Amino acid sequence: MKSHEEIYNLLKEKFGDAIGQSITNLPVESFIEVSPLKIHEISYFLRDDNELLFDNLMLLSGLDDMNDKKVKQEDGSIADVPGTLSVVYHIESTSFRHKIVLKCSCPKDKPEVESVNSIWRSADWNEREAYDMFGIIFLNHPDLRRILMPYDWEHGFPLRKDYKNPEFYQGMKVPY
Amino acid sequence: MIIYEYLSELFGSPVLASVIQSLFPLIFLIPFALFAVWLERKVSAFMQDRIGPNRVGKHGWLQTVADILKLIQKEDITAANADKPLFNIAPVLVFAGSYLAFAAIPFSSAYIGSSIDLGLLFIVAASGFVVAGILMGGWASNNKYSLLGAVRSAAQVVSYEIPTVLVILSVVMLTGSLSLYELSEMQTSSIHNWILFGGNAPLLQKILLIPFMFIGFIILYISSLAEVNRTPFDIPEAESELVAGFHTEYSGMKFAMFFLAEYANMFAVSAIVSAIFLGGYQSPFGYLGNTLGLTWLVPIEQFLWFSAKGLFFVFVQMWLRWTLPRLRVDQLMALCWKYLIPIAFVNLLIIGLIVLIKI
Amino acid sequence: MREYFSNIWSGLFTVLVGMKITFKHLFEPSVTIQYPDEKPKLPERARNRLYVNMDDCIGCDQCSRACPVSCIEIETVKALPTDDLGKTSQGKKKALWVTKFNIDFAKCCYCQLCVFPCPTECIYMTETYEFSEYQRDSLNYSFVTLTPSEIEEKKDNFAKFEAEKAAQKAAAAAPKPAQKTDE
Amino acid sequence: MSDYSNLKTEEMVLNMGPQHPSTHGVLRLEIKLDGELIVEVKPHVGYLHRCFEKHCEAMTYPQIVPYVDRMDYLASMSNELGYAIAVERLMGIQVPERVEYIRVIMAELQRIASHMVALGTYGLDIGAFTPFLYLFADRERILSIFEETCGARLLYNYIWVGGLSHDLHPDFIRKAKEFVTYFRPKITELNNLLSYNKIFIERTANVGILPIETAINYGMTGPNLRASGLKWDLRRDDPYSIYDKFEFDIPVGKGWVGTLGDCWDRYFVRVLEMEQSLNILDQALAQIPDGDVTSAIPKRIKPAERQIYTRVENPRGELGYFIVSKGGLQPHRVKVRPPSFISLGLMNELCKGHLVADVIAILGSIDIVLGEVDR
Repeated sequence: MKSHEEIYNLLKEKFGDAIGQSITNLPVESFIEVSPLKIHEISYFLRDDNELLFDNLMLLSGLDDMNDKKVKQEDGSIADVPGTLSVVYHIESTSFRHKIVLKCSCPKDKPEVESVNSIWRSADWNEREAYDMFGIIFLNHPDLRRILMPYDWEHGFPLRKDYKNPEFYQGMKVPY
Repeated sequence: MIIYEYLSELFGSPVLASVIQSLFPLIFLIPFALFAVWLERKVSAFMQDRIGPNRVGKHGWLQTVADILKLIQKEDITAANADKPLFNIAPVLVFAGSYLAFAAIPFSSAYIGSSIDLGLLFIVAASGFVVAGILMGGWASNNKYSLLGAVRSAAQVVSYEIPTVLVILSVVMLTGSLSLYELSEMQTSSIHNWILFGGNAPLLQKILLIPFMFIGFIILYISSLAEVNRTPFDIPEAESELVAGFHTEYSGMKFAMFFLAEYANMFAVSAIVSAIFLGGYQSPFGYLGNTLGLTWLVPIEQFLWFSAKGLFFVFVQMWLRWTLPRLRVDQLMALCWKYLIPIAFVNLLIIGLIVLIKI
Repeated sequence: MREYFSNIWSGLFTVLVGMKITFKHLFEPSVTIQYPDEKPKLPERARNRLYVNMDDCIGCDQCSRACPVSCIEIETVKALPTDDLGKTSQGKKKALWVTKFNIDFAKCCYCQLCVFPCPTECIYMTETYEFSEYQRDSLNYSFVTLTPSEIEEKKDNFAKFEAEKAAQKAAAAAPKPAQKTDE
Repeated sequence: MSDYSNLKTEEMVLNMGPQHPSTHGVLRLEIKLDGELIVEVKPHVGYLHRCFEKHCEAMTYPQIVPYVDRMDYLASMSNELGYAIAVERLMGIQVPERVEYIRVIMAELQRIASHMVALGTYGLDIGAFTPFLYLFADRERILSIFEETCGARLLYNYIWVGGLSHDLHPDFIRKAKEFVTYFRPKITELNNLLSYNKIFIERTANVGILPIETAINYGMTGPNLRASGLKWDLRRDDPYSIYDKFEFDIPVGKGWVGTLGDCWDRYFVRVLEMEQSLNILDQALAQIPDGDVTSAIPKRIKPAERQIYTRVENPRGELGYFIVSKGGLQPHRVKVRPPSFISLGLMNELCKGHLVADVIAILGSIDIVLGEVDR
């Protein structure tokens, strides 16, 4: 059984820059920020390290951080800086009973996160769902298709905060 | 027999007599099928703490009539890519196959469709008809589920004919006859003359025979269940896997034909089982007609006994259906080839020895 | 070899055990309720069709806001100071004409969330559960007691009242800037 | 001798569902067959997608409760319990003891009801029709008990954030106790009729074997995981509500009639769990204290900006709610971890090399509810 800080320190020592800050000031749940392109490596370590053995991915969820900003540029015009999309990993160890939350954020215009499908197979459908709902691209995922939405859905990713309902879907008015 | 002779005299032509006589089972069969469908629903309902059909007629006994009326009125749908001629012939063939079996079944001493000497063999052969029909229907439907069901059915029915024939063989060794009429006549007068209890053999032989006859009886009953595709052997139409198996695509009257054939088959195999082992149309106690001196009453009594025995086995089939889960296709084959056939062989051998010893 | 015979034995035995159970059930009374002929008695808390007692409704819109599927539509018009709307049965004074109170039972999910916040307990679940219709529109129930002409009247009255008030206000306010410009 | 060399064999694609008698709802399985042997199973889901997570973003916290009911519609009480606990932890609400007791009683009754459907439909899948109706008739008793207390039979909206919508009906305790004594012998009857039936054992033993490592790696939880031999029950291992006050066993699969983690184990673990739930009910019904059930319901649910993941042991496994609040009346994001969704991802792994009939056996044994898979 390891505490959040211990795990954080262990990770920080091993991966250095790939590990962001550990956010623990929240009253209910702390999490560790992780670089999205290193998540595979880190997960691999988390699962197979003898002291950690995080063998169960409880939940992988996409998240729109809703931090789009409007920034005034030098010439006075206002430009939209797209916010970030996040993937939150809740993992636990069935043998040591410790849990940890990882969060990796990627910019909205290039939402790419490494897939952890090969480490925890339960990530397979969860990643497909995150792709389906947020358009997060999971690199090296073997079968990244839509899962809950129709395969021919062309109107974007519905759980993004800037999603607009389409007026027509396959010639049918929405709402009917 | 008597009826046939009477009819030949009446019309003066044995051909015409045969044709007319061949319609008799139909008169029995259609009300029976209606009744059996109703019975099946009622039995299942009572076993499951339900009420069952009770809206049409008293206790819902007209329900099946209403259902048939509905089926007749329904549009006759043939799937677009089905092989139409085969698709249309299949239900007829299936029904013809099961109707064919009735030709050799002795309903009473006065009536048997055709008292051929090879009656038992004829019935076993006639069930091949049904397989052809089912295969045809499954193939012609151009539906994967139907095809799987049909292929399963063919394998199943053909396999289960072997234990059936082996058991029949053991009976034939004892009685020396393949004619169901003769078999029935042999088991006359009393319950201890039933082949299940050793038939007409001498006492000691009978005692030796009884356990093996029982084993034979159980094997025959199990394989007859499989031949008519009833649970636990209903894999050709396993509704939880194959939707409805070979008759998935059928509707309306064609579906009703399959349905009718199924219930006709149920009665046919029950009748055969009772004719082989349980005295056929013979009463276990003797006849009221004989005691009263009314000889014309005897055939009627015989017919009633025959129907009662048949119905009892039909009821057991329903009872089993609403109790048991379904076997898987490979387990079905394993049951046949690993259990029923070896046991039937050994049983055959032992019965043969007992008969041979002639104590 | 032993397994072979134990298989046969367990096969036959368990089948017979099962048959015994189903046979016993053959003679047990059925549990079916013959629905249209005999109807089960609903418990007092049963949640079925909503009813609104308009005499008590004060038009506070709380039920509509609590509804998770937005099936309640309420529109109100303010009463004039001269109007007397009466009181609810609990003695609250009404101040709004309810000109529209529609519940669309095609949408309603019978969660009862609208019942709890009602201050006058005028919306509640009744025992009616058979109200299917052939047209989806006929499931849209209107509970308003006012006739359409009355609604028009109330709306007109209020508009006139507002206009008068605005005119008064304008009249009261108009001279001031004028005075200012004078100065 | 005929020449068979020019005979061609090919794999057949069998489309099972969305309309099929035993896909437990609108699930489509694309099965690649070699004869009757399965080469690959591809589940297609989403036919029942009702945008739960999108809806939540526009709902206030109490309004989400009726939506939560509709996810796993066979275990609505358990869903509500999980959601209520999640929001309560998010806001730091302590609920009265009576509420906790009632919640546990409701959740355990619901577990029994849900397992009844699972076991009954499993029998149906295998071809035994009768146990299904016996179990459904008994389930009606539970639903009637629920209906008396909260007014609905299936979608209760009973467990609210911070409390309950109603107090127990005065008859509740008596009826629940009656049910517990009534139902114990019924489990034996079910076992005799179905569980120990040779044909049933043949159909389910050694079919769809799930080794423990695979099970954990695929995120299996609940009875499916326990059937593979891991003693893992959130009521014990991540306690919530007042489950630590009760004595109960956690049944695990032992490979009773076949291999550890086969379909029969998954089935039988559920049977044993029903017995344990009855034990919990016995204790809870005896100890239930008096009190007010609505006192802790907050007038306004507006958590501060924070996030939480809470999980409860649903009849189908670990049901988790990941709630992110940005401080408004509405949650920023509610993500559900539906146990059926995760379990269904395993279908291909379990089915490979089995027969068509086994797909049904396996699908039934992992016990999915499509309402929860698609949300």
